[in-house]
Formats: sequence, structure tokens, C-alpha cells
Amino acid sequence: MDKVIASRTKGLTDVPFHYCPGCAHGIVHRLVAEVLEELEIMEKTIGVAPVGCSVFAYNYFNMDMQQAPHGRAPAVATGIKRVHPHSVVFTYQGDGDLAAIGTAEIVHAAARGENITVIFINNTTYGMTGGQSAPTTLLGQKTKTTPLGRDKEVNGYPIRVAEMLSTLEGAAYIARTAVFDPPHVNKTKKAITKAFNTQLKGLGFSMVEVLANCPTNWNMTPLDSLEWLKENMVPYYPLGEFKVSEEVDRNAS
Amino acid sequence: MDKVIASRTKGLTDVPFHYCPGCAHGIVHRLVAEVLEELEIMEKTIGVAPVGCSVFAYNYFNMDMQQAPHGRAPAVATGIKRVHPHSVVFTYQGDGDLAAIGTAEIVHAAARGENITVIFINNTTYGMTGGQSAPTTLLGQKTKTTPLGRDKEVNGYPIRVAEMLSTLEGAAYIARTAVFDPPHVNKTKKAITKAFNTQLKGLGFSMVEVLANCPTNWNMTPLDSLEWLKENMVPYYPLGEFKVSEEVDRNAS
Amino acid sequence: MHHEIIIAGFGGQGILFAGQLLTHAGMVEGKHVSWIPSYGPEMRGGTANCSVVISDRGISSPIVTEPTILMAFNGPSLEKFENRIKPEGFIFYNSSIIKRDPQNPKASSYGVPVNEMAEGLGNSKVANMVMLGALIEITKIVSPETLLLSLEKALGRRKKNMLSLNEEALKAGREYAVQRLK
Amino acid sequence: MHHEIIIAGFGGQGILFAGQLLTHAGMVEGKHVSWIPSYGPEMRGGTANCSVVISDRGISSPIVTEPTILMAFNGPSLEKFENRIKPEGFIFYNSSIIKRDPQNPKASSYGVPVNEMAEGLGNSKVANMVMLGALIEITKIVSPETLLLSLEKALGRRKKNMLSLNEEALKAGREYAVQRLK
Amino acid sequence: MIKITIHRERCKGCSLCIPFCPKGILKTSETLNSSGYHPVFVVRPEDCTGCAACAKMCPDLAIEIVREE
Amino acid sequence: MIKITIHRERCKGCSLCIPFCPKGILKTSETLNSSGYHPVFVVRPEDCTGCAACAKMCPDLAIEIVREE
Amino acid sequence: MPKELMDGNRAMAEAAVRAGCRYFFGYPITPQSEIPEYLSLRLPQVGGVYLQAESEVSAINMVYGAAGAGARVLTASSSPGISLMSEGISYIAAAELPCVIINVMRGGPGLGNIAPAQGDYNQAVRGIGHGDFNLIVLAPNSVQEMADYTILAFELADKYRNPVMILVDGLLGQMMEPVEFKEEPPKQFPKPWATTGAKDRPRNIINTLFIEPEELERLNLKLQEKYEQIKQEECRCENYLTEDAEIIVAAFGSCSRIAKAAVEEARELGIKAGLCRPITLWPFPEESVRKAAQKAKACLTAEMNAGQMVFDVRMALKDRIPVHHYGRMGGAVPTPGEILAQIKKIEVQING
Amino acid sequence: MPKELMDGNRAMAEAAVRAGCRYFFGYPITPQSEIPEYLSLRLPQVGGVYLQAESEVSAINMVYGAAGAGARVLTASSSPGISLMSEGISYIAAAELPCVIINVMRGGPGLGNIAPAQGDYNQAVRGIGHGDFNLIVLAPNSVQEMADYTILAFELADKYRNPVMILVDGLLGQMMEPVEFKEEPPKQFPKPWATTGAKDRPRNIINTLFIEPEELERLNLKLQEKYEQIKQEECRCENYLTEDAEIIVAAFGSCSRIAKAAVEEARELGIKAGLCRPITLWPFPEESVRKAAQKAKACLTAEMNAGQMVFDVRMALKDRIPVHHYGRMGGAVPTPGEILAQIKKIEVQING
Ligand SMILES: Cc1ncc(C[n+]2csc(CCOP(=O)(O)OP(=O)(O)O)c2C)c(N)n1
Ligand SMILES: Cc1ncc(C[n+]2csc(CCOP(=O)(O)OP(=O)(O)O)c2C)c(N)n1
Ligand code: SF4
Ligand code: SF4
Ligand code: SF4
Ligand code: SF4
Ligand code: SF4
Ligand code: SF4
Ligand SMILES: [Mg+2]
Ligand SMILES: [Mg+2]
Repeated sequence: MDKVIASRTKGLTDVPFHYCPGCAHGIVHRLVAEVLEELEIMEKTIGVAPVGCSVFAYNYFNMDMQQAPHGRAPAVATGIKRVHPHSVVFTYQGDGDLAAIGTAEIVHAAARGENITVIFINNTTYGMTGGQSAPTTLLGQKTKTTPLGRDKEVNGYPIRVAEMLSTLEGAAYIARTAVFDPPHVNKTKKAITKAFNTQLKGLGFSMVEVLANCPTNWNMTPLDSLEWLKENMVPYYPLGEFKVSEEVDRNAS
Repeated sequence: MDKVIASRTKGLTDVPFHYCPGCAHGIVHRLVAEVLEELEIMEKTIGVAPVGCSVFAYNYFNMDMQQAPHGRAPAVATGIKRVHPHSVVFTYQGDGDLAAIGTAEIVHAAARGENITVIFINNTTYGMTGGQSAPTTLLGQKTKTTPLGRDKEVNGYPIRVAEMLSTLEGAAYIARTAVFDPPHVNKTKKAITKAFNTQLKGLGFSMVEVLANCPTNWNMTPLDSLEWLKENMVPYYPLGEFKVSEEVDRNAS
Repeated sequence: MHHEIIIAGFGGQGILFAGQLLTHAGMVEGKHVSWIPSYGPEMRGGTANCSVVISDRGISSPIVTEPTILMAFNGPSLEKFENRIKPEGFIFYNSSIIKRDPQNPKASSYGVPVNEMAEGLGNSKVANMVMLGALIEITKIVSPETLLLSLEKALGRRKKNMLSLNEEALKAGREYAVQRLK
Repeated sequence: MHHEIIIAGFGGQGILFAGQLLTHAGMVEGKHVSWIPSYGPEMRGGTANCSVVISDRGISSPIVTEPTILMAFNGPSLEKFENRIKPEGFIFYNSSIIKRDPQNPKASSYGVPVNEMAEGLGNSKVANMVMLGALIEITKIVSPETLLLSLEKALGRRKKNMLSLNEEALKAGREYAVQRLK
Repeated sequence: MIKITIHRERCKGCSLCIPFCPKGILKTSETLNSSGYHPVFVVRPEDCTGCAACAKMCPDLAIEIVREE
Repeated sequence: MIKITIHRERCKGCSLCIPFCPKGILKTSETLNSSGYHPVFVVRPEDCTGCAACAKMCPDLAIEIVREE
Repeated sequence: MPKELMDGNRAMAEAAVRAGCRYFFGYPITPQSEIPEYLSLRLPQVGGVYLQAESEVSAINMVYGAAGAGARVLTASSSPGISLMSEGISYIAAAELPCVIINVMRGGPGLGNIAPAQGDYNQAVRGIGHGDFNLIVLAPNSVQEMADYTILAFELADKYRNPVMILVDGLLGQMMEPVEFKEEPPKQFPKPWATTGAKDRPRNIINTLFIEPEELERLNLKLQEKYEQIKQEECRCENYLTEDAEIIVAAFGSCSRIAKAAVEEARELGIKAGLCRPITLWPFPEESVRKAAQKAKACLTAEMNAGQMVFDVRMALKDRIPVHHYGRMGGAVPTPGEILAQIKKIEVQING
Repeated sequence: MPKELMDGNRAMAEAAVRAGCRYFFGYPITPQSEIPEYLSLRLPQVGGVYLQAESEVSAINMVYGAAGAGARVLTASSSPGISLMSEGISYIAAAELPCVIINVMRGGPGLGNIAPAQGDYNQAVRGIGHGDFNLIVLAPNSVQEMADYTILAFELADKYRNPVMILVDGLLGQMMEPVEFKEEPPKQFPKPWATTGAKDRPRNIINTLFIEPEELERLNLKLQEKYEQIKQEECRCENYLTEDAEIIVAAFGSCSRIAKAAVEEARELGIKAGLCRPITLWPFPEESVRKAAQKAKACLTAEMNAGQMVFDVRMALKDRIPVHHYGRMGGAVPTPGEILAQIKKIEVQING
């Protein structure tokens, strides 16, 4: 019998992504979809994608989906989850979305221990609107609205979301990963699996922050962008698990 | 010559407070006003009070004041401070205001290292609107909207704001104090002084979280409320300095 | 029968509760009723008043501008409302605090030392009930039995001991009215 | 003189820039001008087009529905716009990619192998300039000198070396027009 | 000598000052002020040390203390 | 035997797969697909070990790998 | 059911529960806090969820999520809080999700005060949020109606897949009157479009993004068609003593109670006054207004604002007769006497 | 100054700088992002501050603070972002603070799309935020006007202590046309009320809370008086070929450009058409509209929405003549030909 090593996951529809060549959104979409397929929970999963390059996620994830206002996915997900507590609810959010306009929503979803899973794509910029600075833009990084590089005197410091949310008791699983090479892609998938398992066990809020590239707005080739990510983002945004509630690890897959 | 040991500060107008008997808002108002008077900065200070029992603060603080929409004082203060960078700008906010509706504003003011001072009155409830639950309401605590006590399964966990904001690089000085006895009132005043000095030195964002009572909505006598504060709030909200940027301490008063 | 009542005093004097009780009793007796509160921004202290309408006919406007009955629990309340009373109206005032007679010659005025009487019963909080007792005795706006029923319902099971105290206060008010005001 | 121009192609083919250049040159020559971009939601790829009006008289509507000139850089663009051209209009199309003749008999059509020509000059990005060269040679809508001036201004000081490449491309386009299209 | 004044009309009778006085010389008045509160007064002013513990706890700035020299 | 397929029409020519192939058998095509991208192809399919490093990096799910047994 | 004495806020809350609403997301604000306070105790008793959101922005988006998931869901706020919901309400309308939003208006603009006012009429009927959409807006004027129209609100919301706003003010919210809850079970509507998990059916998508103008125009045309239908079918208005009326007083909500008393007093003075009370503010009952004014020589709108509904009344009457406005603002409540004085003034004008 | 070729967004941004605006607080959103992008480079060059806020809610409150502190300050957004500013705008109006808000409208409701639309007219002129207040709303229709009216906007804001909105759409925002900046220095107004630190003067308070209804009513009366004055003094409208026109086309903003072409084409066909273009949408230039329609037998409004300004036109014309509406929605832009077809249809109706 033939063994499939890599193939399209049923967690995604057949619609080709609209993302730019080499954009990590595609990689992470695939990982999330694979995890949902492998955990056999697609039929009870409802995804929420607010505004950002991934706003069209409802075209791609092969399950019930709600598109949400910019930044409000955690609130929308909360509404869904409270109505269907036995469903699996996830949000897929960018850094502008989650760490800027949606700050209150993400902090409070975590504080409430809202039993949802958040996939957080940190690419240090507002991809969809053409590359303005984000709360996660690194110091010195040039963007459309920090044309001379981010200056801490004017724009302040990048926010480390995973660390911040880890101070909240309601947060059951918080990790930061990156997708700059295959081993880290594997680790990202593991973290996503753990996050969904956290939800399946009813332990509370789970989030995976994925360091990602935006070759288009960084003005780089896709490969250069992965290199830049590794060399500049990882030092400021250390990878790892920041919060793992005891029960998550207990017989976690 | 006579020596005044205690008297009305010039930092306050003559208008009697509208606060309930025994409410800590009065104590903290006095401390802030005294510090501003002692630092001789009243004439360049602009205060911002958003909505909460202290919304009438503009009647009390004897200096330029702006009343602000609920939760938005840090944004309003940012607007003022950017226009007058050499002025001293402070906000005076409750826990509903700062830790609920104003979460994004406070997190980003801190992340930006906005050079303002925040006085944060944590009394675990929405005083002004009649005692509904706040993000800082303790587990099990009864309020108008947690009639059977706060349940972590439904409402999640209280937020420790000082700890959360301390993860942000822009935060230069973050402390938590309480006003349940004279020594702690003294400590609170010291912390407030340090916070304003942080601003005067241009070091960035400073905040003093003051654990306070709300005898009216807690349904207690003022004295019982202080006891309750000490026994229930302090264990969950430990007192102390959470962040002190090096330069704050260097020749701080 | 159509009565428009204003009950007014300091916050904390049980003003709003007294009004609700009266309204409820009116409803139980088959009347059309309405109750509207009004208070300042302070959580404690400050002033409070409520407007009650009890009527045989449907109530168009629940707003009371010219009351047929005023119950004034403190001086400022009497001053604010005494001249708005409809001709042939009633003024009940707290003579424990208000040391002058009402100025409106067209209304019948009744002073009741409700604070002292309530304290006499052991709890200053039932001053409002004393006043209600006097009111219903004089105006017969609702029967004492209905009012007691409403009181029972409002206090609920948990506050049985409060019930008897309130009952006593009502009674004291009625007796005072019978003996001193009629 | 009144021209309404649509320039259309893939995102990334320099469509919008070519239009801006033309518009600017028109302005410099004292004409009334307007430029409107239009693009899809994709940051990369997808389609892009712009509408340019260059006219002796004031421009009421900057919207171009029936262009006098179409510059089509890929097949879909030709298909979309070729039948909207005003009678006696012009179609310039990228014959490197578009392998058929335009279908509109009322318009004069000019195929220019701009990709090949640009690659011949060493940089596929100047295909848009080749096309512009052909355009101005045939239609005289602006003079080559003004266009160069506009190009210089647009590229700014930093891109001096880009300037000569673009200049060459313009020239190549004009020459191609002179030799092959007239 | 210490001169302590408790402003009867400003005091809201909250009692926060009372237990913190090391001399135990603060007491609630039986009478009401014009706002309807029972204000606090100093029982034995001459015992006051001027430690200001009371003033620190007072939310309504009702207490003034002067050391007369 | 490993069977690797790179879907020419799905590939956006981003090159993310190329450097991670331990066998160095991935290469960009000279020709364009219908979306205007230069897709990647496998130079020596027989050398492919099926390690799937390429597929893991591919954002567009253009790579399928099957072990035929 | 025996009558209960209840305030309007609690009556709406209880009615919501009886209408089958099991989810409330909101944020405290005076003068509507009795609603969340009541529901925080009541909803868990019936297996529902009361959740206090971190803000009104969050609350309306929780509503969006829950409505999309197929639930009957309620939120309530007062003026400034409703403003914060503008974006979310526009999304809910665009996604055609049913939900009920209560606005217990207070004095504005800005923080204003907590006294009753009707300054949000324009916002509710035509300006809240961006883009072309309409809320169904109901304006009860008694505690009984507040209960009844809350139930109706949930039914209309589901029937038309449209957000419904109940527009009242602090006077109604805090006034107590007898109320009777009907025993009939609430009407239910199937929701095959809801995101409940795509088991044994094609997946469902809740979405408001239509990148192609043609597509978005199609949504808009569909919405406009729906609104046209609602205009045809759902206008509600109470006309009182209007048959022979020479002066029509138009008023809604709490102000209509006061206006009614004024009209009655005018009748006692022999002035032929009548009351026209729009109950649906959107759709605005133009026909009924015209009918009320059939014999009228003048109209007076009485509102607790600077003159907002007067605009719709003028449109309805097409300036056939003069339409005057009497308004109080900032939480000031007019008295029957004030309105009567206006009626008298107009009477003099029209009858010399 | 020589003319420059500039898009409308950048022209407004540059004009703001020239008007003395030194502070911009905003949040990115298409199709207005050229404004923040331009100002993020430009403002620091002139000693100003560009600050990207964490949201539109924050942005408008930073504007509130800066305006209260006495600065000329600007924010810009597009439809959904403007909705989020509703509460803040109500506060700014209540506190009588001057500021300029640009709305570069896009297709709605909900997330909609990024194509040009005019669906926020109602919101801008009467429904944004709670309570009775008005923005001054300017609707330029060319890049030159976008520059000129931006300067005017700052002057009007300061003169009346009122927020001013510039209402345009993505078409105008991204269209390039020649623009000339005038050399005159902008008018300045003293701001003795600003919170600048109470040195050598009594302290200043910026406030919107008036707990007593009487006080809040006084503020409201003051605001209404101011609005009346603005209505008297600031109406602006362009009438084109209207003197003898039998058919008036009313349109604003980008749509008025298209309508103008249609009117010109109609004239070529011998149809007596004219264009009436309100430039101030609030105050609505009723007089000018009436004047434009003096000889008209019919009116047509052309809008990129479901029919919003048509309401004001009908009010202005008091239904003397039929007022038709032609609208495209969801980002669809009408062509001159479409509008011409409508004109022709009406021509047939009125002249048989
Ligand atoms: C209320 C509101 N404000 C602004 C926008 C515009 N907007 C769309 S996506 C976006 C930011 C996207 O950045 P991010 O969340 O980091 O996602 P990315 O595109 O980088 O994946 C913004 C500001 C909007 N749609 N709604
Ligand atoms: C947008 C908005 N939402 C809600 C309110 C109502 N409100 C006024 S104060 C307040 C909470 C006050 O609590 P807190 O900030 O803790 O201050 P405290 O009164 O306890 O000192 C609320 C919800 C409001 N004014 N504006
Ligand atoms: S703009 Fe950036 S984040 Fe968006 S699809 Fe392109 S590469 Fe990805
Ligand atoms: S309600 Fe609570 S917080 Fe507000 S004044 Fe009274 S005691 Fe203080
Ligand atoms: S100053 Fe000290 S000793 Fe004197 S009354 Fe106050 S607490 Fe007592
Ligand atoms: S603390 Fe102040 S207000 Fe309270 S009782 Fe003492 S003196 Fe009075
Ligand atoms: S599976 Fe491994 S060996 Fe085969 S092509 Fe991909 S990366 Fe190379
Ligand atoms: S990673 Fe995928 S899309 Fe990118 S070049 Fe390789 S096969 Fe093509
Ligand atoms: Mg991003
Ligand atoms: Mg509080």
C-alpha cells in the first residue's frame, strides 16, 4: 500500500491562497488545518478570522467560519464558544489585529480563561494595508509609517505578547514558535496541537504566537525574509513555551 | 514659628468631595495633590480623569484638567503630552476604567513608554455604576453582576495589572501600594512621588496601582472595608515595586 | 380616585422603597399605578425622590408636576415641592427634622415626628413606614392590609424579623394619625 | 485634444507608474490631467489598471469608460477593454505575451514585444517604458522631452542609473514604432 | 504645643481616623453636622502628639494639625 | 519508491523549498505558469528520499509526496 | 399570570428570557444596569450565560459571534456605549445576523448625564455605523410594552435576520408599572445558516467582506429589498383622538406619555388635539402619520432632543401643514403643561 | 507655486501641514493610508508629531487630548474606523473642541470592500455618535479642493470650536490631479480655554459632564445656537448650468464629477440639465438647492449609496418637484452614461 508522506489536508478547501509568494500565512494555514484533521475535530470546529491578510481565511479553512471585525476575533469567538461550549473555536489573527486594535479583547479572553485557541501571526507589520508599523515592529525597523525606522522615543517598544499574556491566570497554554526552517515548522505544529488539546481538555485559553515573514512589505525575497526573521525577530521574541498548565502536559499527545 | 503638620494642600480646590464616607478616593486625591504641590509642578500639570467615581476630579484638583471618555484617559493624556512635552500629565483611573474598557489604551501607553503618570485605583468593582464586577474582582467576591460570587468558570480570573504592564519595556516605574493604614499611606505617597519623578526625568511610563476600598458597594463600614482589603486583596495583589528603571532610583528623592 | 404623590428626602431614608410599597399596594387593590425614581450622582448622601401615581383610570403621564400628596422627609424637600401641591392636597412632613409648618394654605398639612418614633421602636430605618402609616390612615389611599401584604412580599422570606418591625412602625404611624392628626 | 487612456496589466508590470508618468508629462505641457488607479486585494500578483485623462479642456469626469487609448500589457486586459475603445481609438498591446490581434476594427492596433525588448535592454522592468515610447511616437500625446523630464523628476536623484536605462527603453519603443508600426 | 482641628462640616463620620490614633483620643459625636453626618472630635486635645496618623487616613481633609512654637 | 509531485499551477515560485532539500534536487523552472510564476520542479526525482522538508516549507501546498510500496 | 410591579429595565430583561434569549453580553452603564444585574442572576437559572464584556465594543462582537452561532442574544447599553457599538452593529447588519440591542438613552452629547433623553433618535434610525443599513427600531412607552416589544424584537430579528433596537430612555427604564407576561411560547425560526460545526451539511460562513463591488452591490440590493419589505409589513403606530384632530402632537417613547396627558388636557379645554405615536421609529409609519393628520391644520412634535423625529414627520406630511417642534434637552423632561402651552399657541395661530 | 501632481490623500495631508496642523493621530486603513504614510515622514520635518494609535478609538481620544491642549490636530480613517470614533466625536463636539476628521469612505456596510462609496453621508451629517450635535461636513470633489478645503476645515474648526469632517471617498483619495498650494499663512485663532498648564491664569477645564439636566440643557442650547449661526454663515454649494435648468442633478464629492459630465452631455443633446453640488453637507445649503431648482421640473440625486442626500434635497425642495434618486452601492461607481440615461428618462417624463 502506498503511504502518503505529504499531501493536501482535508482541513483546507481547494481554493488557492491569495497570499504573496513565500508568505508564512500559507504554512501556518496548512499546519492548523492538518492538526484539526488529525485530531478529527473539523466537524465541530468554528474558525474566526478578523481583518488582516488572512481575512479570506473563510475561503480556505474547510469548516464553519466567521469573519470578524478588525481585532475583535476573541470577542466573536467568545460569543460562539459560550453558545456551543462543546465545539472547538479558534481565531487566526495578525499582529496589528491582535496586538494593536484587539489588545483589550485578547487580554480579556486570556484573563477569562476563555476556552478557545488563538493562532497569532506576528510578522511585525500590517501586511494587508501595505506595510505600516505594528506594535511588534522592531526598533529601527523601517515601515511605511516609520520611514526612518522605529524610534523608541516616538513609537515606544515592541510588545512581547506571549510574555504579557502569560502573566494572566486564565492562560493555560502560551507558546512562541517560528517557521523559518523545517524543524521549526515541526515545532510549530506540535505547539498548535498542544493548544487545541488544551481546549479539548477544557483547560482554558491557549495561544501560539508564530513568528512569520512578510516578504512583500519587508521588501525582501522570501528566503531573505526567513533569514531576517531568524536573525532579528528571534532574539527579541524568544521561542519557547511560556505557560503550560499542568494538565496540558499530562498525557498530552 | 508655627509648623504645619497637616493641612489642606493647595493642590486641591476647596470643593468638598462627593465621595462616600471613608472612600479611599479622597485619600489618594490628597496624596497626589500633595506630591504635585511639593514638587512645585502644579502650574505645569494637566490631569485627566475619565469616567468612574472620580469623574468629578476636575472639580477637585487645582490645576488644568480634562475629563475623558470611559477608559480613554491614557490616549487623551498622550494627546496632551505630545502637544506639551514639557508639561506634567497624569491620569486618575479606576479599575473598571483602566483594566476593562481601557485595557488597550493602558497597555499601549505603557508600551510606548509614554511619559505620563497613571494613578490606578483598584477597588475591585465599578463604584460609580453601583457595584458591578470588575476585571479585578476577586474570585468568590459578590457584586451586583456576580450575585453568587465571581466564578472562574464563567468570569475568569482577576487581572494583576501591575504585573502585566511590567512585562513591557516602555514601563519605567510600576508599583502597587495600598491605603489601609498610615504607614501604607506613607508608602503610597512615596510611590506617587517616584512616579512623578520618573516623568520629570523623562524616563517613560509610570504607574502606581493603589489597592482601595469601596465601602458602599462592598456593603461594609469604612473600617471593615479596610480590613477586608488587607486580608483579601493584598494576598492576591502583592504590594511592592514591580519595575523601577535604573535611572528612577538614581538620585530619586 | 386619582392621586399623584411625591415622596422626597435624603438618600438612605428609604424614600424609594416607601414609594414602591405604596405603588405595589395600589396595584394589588386594582388601581392603575406608576412609580418613577429620581436621584443625584452620589452613591451615598444627596437627595432622592420618587413620583407615584395611583388612579382609577389609565395613567397617561407618570410624571408628577403638581402632586396631590407630598411626603417630605427633610427640609429641602419640603421647600422644593410645597408650593407645587394641587389645591386640596396633602402634605406629610417629618417634624423630627422640619421645624416649621408648611407654607401652602390650600393643602392640609400633617407633621409626624417619624425619626423619633422610629428610634423609639429601636430602628431609625423604619421612619419611612411610620410616615406611610400616617398617610394611609388620613388619605385611605390604600388599606393597611394591602400595604402589609405588599411589605411581606417586598421583604421576602429572609427578612421575617424585619417584617414585624416594619409592621409595628406602620401601626405606630396610623395610631399617631388617629390620635394626633385627625 | 482630449485623450482618455486605460493602461492595464498584471500587478508588478509598472502599470500605475507608466500612467503617472504620462499624466505628469501632460500636466507639464499645460494640459488638464487626471489619474485614477484600480487594483485588487492582492499585495502581489492580481491585476492592476489606471485611467488617465489628458485634455485641453477642464476634466469633468476623471472616470474613463470609453478610452481613446488602451495600453494592454496582458491578455485579460486586452479582453476586458478592447471593445470599449472609442471609434478611431488606439490599442497598444504587449505582443510578447498577447499572441493574437485585437478584435476591434474601429481602432488602430499596435503590437509591441515589450518584454523581449526590455529583456534585450537587460531589465524586464522597463517593458512599461518601451510601450510608452511607442505610444508617444504614434499618438504624439506628449513630447519625448517632457516625458523624460517627468521621468527624471519621478526617479529622483538616487536612481540616476535607472534613469538612463529607462531612457533607453523609451527610445527603443519610439524607434520600434517608427520602423515597424508606421 | 500641638493644635489639632477637625472640621466638623467637612467630616463625614467615616471613623477611619479613630483606630489609628495611638492616643485613642478621637471619638464620634452624638450630634449631626449639616450634611447629616456624625463628625469626629478630639476628646483630649492636650494629649495629641501631632503624629498625624489620623490626618493621613482622613479621606476628606477634615483634620488640620499645627505645632505652635 | 518515493513519488514526489510539484503542482506547477499551485507553485508560486517562492523558492522556500529549494535550500532545505538535503539532496539539492529542486530547481526553478525557466518557464512561467499561467499565474505568471516560475514554478519549481524536481531535477532528479529518483534521488528524493521523501524527507518532506520541502513540503513542510511550502506555503502553497504545491508538493505531494507518496511512498509507493 | 398575575401582574407584577416591575421597572422597565427588568421587564425587558425578563421578557428576553421568556422570548428564549439565553445569552447576554454587555457592559454596565447607567441607566440600564438593572438589565445586566437582573440577567446575571436570571440567565444561569435557565441554563443561559450572562457575560460581562470588557467593553461595549467587545460586547457587540460577542453578540456578533453568538448570533452567528445561531443563538437568540441580547445586549443593552446607554448612549455613549451604543456609540461604541457602531462598527459592530454595521457588521451585524451586513452579515444579516439577528440580535436585539437595547438603548436606554441618557442626556448627551459626550458624557452628558444619566437623566432621560431622546437624543439618539437620528443615530438609531439612520446614522449608526457606516454604510447603507437599517435597524428595526421599536419605541415602547410603558413597562408592559417594554416587555411585549422585547418579545416582538426577538421575533422580528429572527424573521428578517436583522438587528433590532429597542429605543427607550432612563425614565422608562427605571419607571415601575404593573406588567403581565404572556404564557405563549415565543415564535422560533430555523437557522440553517448558523455556524454550529459543519457536521452532515456544507459548511456555513458568516461574512461581510465582498471585495468585488458587484458582489457588495448585490448584498446591498438584497438588504434594500428586505428593508422595503419591512417597511411594507412592520410599521406600527398608535393614533389617539386623531380622527377629528386639528392639531396633531407627534411623540414617541416616554415623551408620548406626557404628550398624551397634554392632549387630554387640551381636549378638556375644547381644543381638538390628537396624539400620533410612532412605535416603530424605523420603519417610520408614514402612512399612519398622514392618516392621523388628515384633518389637521398643524402638527407639533414633542421630543426630548433638539428636533430629530420632526424631520421624519415633515417628510411624511410633505409640508402639507406646518410642523412645529417642542424639545427639551440634556435630560430635562417636559411637563404636560409645557406641551399644552405649545398646543394652545398653535391653536391660536390656526384658529385665530 | 508651480502645480504638483498629487493624489487627494497626500494633498489633504500636505494642506494640513500648511494649515499649521502639527499633530496627527490615526490608525491605518485603506483607502486613506497615504495620509498617515505621508505625514509620518512630513510632520517630524516641521517639528510635529505623527503617532500611530493602537486603534481608531484611541486615535480620536488622542485628538481629544491634543485639541483640548490647544493644538491644530488631524485624524483620518475610512468607514469602519470612523464608526469606532463615534463616542469620541460626540465628546469632542460636547466639549467644543476644534479638530479635523477625514473620512475617505469605502464600500459598506460591515467590512465591505475598499472601493469608493458614499454610504456614510447619513452618519456624517446626522447620526454619528449619541446626543444632539453636528459636525461641519465638507465634501470637496477635486484634488485642488481637497487641499483648499482642508485648510478651510482647520479654520472653521477653530472659529466655531467644532469638529469638522472632510467627507471624501477612495476615488478622490487616490486620484492624482495637479494641485497648487497657496502661500497665504493660515488664519489663527486664540485658544485661551486650552489646557496648557495653569500658569498665571485661572485653571482651564475640558469637560462634557453636566450632571444637572438644566446645566446640560444650557450646553445644548448653546450648541444649537452655534449650529444656527453656522447654518447662516457657512453654507457652500456650486450650481452649474442651473439658471435655465429644467432638470437638476444633485450630487456631491466624486459622484458630482461624474454627474457634471452627464449634465454636459445632456446639454449637448439639448436637454436643459444643471448640476447642483452641495459642498457643505452640513450645514446643508438648502437655499442654494432651492435656487438651483427655481426653474426645474424635476430633480435627480446621483449618489454612491442607497439614497441618503436625496432626503435633504427633498426637505429643501419641500416636494415642490419630484426628486428622483439614482444610486450605485458597494463600491460600484456610476458612469456619466448611466446618469445621462436617468436624465433622459426624466426628460421624457416632464416634457412628454
Ligand atoms: C476598524 C478597522 N481599522 C482598520 C482596518 C484596516 N486594516 C485591515 S487589516 C489591518 C492590519 C493588518 O495587519 P495584521 O493584523 O498584522 O495582519 P497581516 O496583514 O500582517 O497578516 C488594518 C489596519 C480595518 N479593516 N478595520
Ligand atoms: C462607554 C461607557 N461605558 C460605560 C460607562 C458607565 N460607567 C461609568 S463609570 C463606570 C465604571 C466605574 O468603575 P471604575 O473605573 O472601577 O471606577 P470607580 O467608580 O470604581 O472608582 C462605568 C462602567 C460610561 N460612562 N461610558
Ligand atoms: S502582504 Fe505580507 S503578510 Fe500579506 S500575504 Fe503578502 S507577504 Fe503575506
Ligand atoms: S461608590 Fe465606592 S468608590 Fe465610589 S465614592 Fe462610594 S465608596 Fe468610593
Ligand atoms: S495627630 Fe496623632 S495623636 Fe493627635 S489625634 Fe491624630 S492620631 Fe491622635
Ligand atoms: S477620617 Fe476624616 S472624615 Fe473620617 S471620621 Fe475622621 S475626620 Fe471625619
Ligand atoms: S522530499 Fe526531501 S529529498 Fe525529496 S525533494 Fe523534498 S526536500 Fe528534497
Ligand atoms: S515552496 Fe512551494 S510554492 Fe514555493 S517554490 Fe517551492 S513548491 Fe513552489
Ligand atoms: Mg501583521
Ligand atoms: Mg473601581
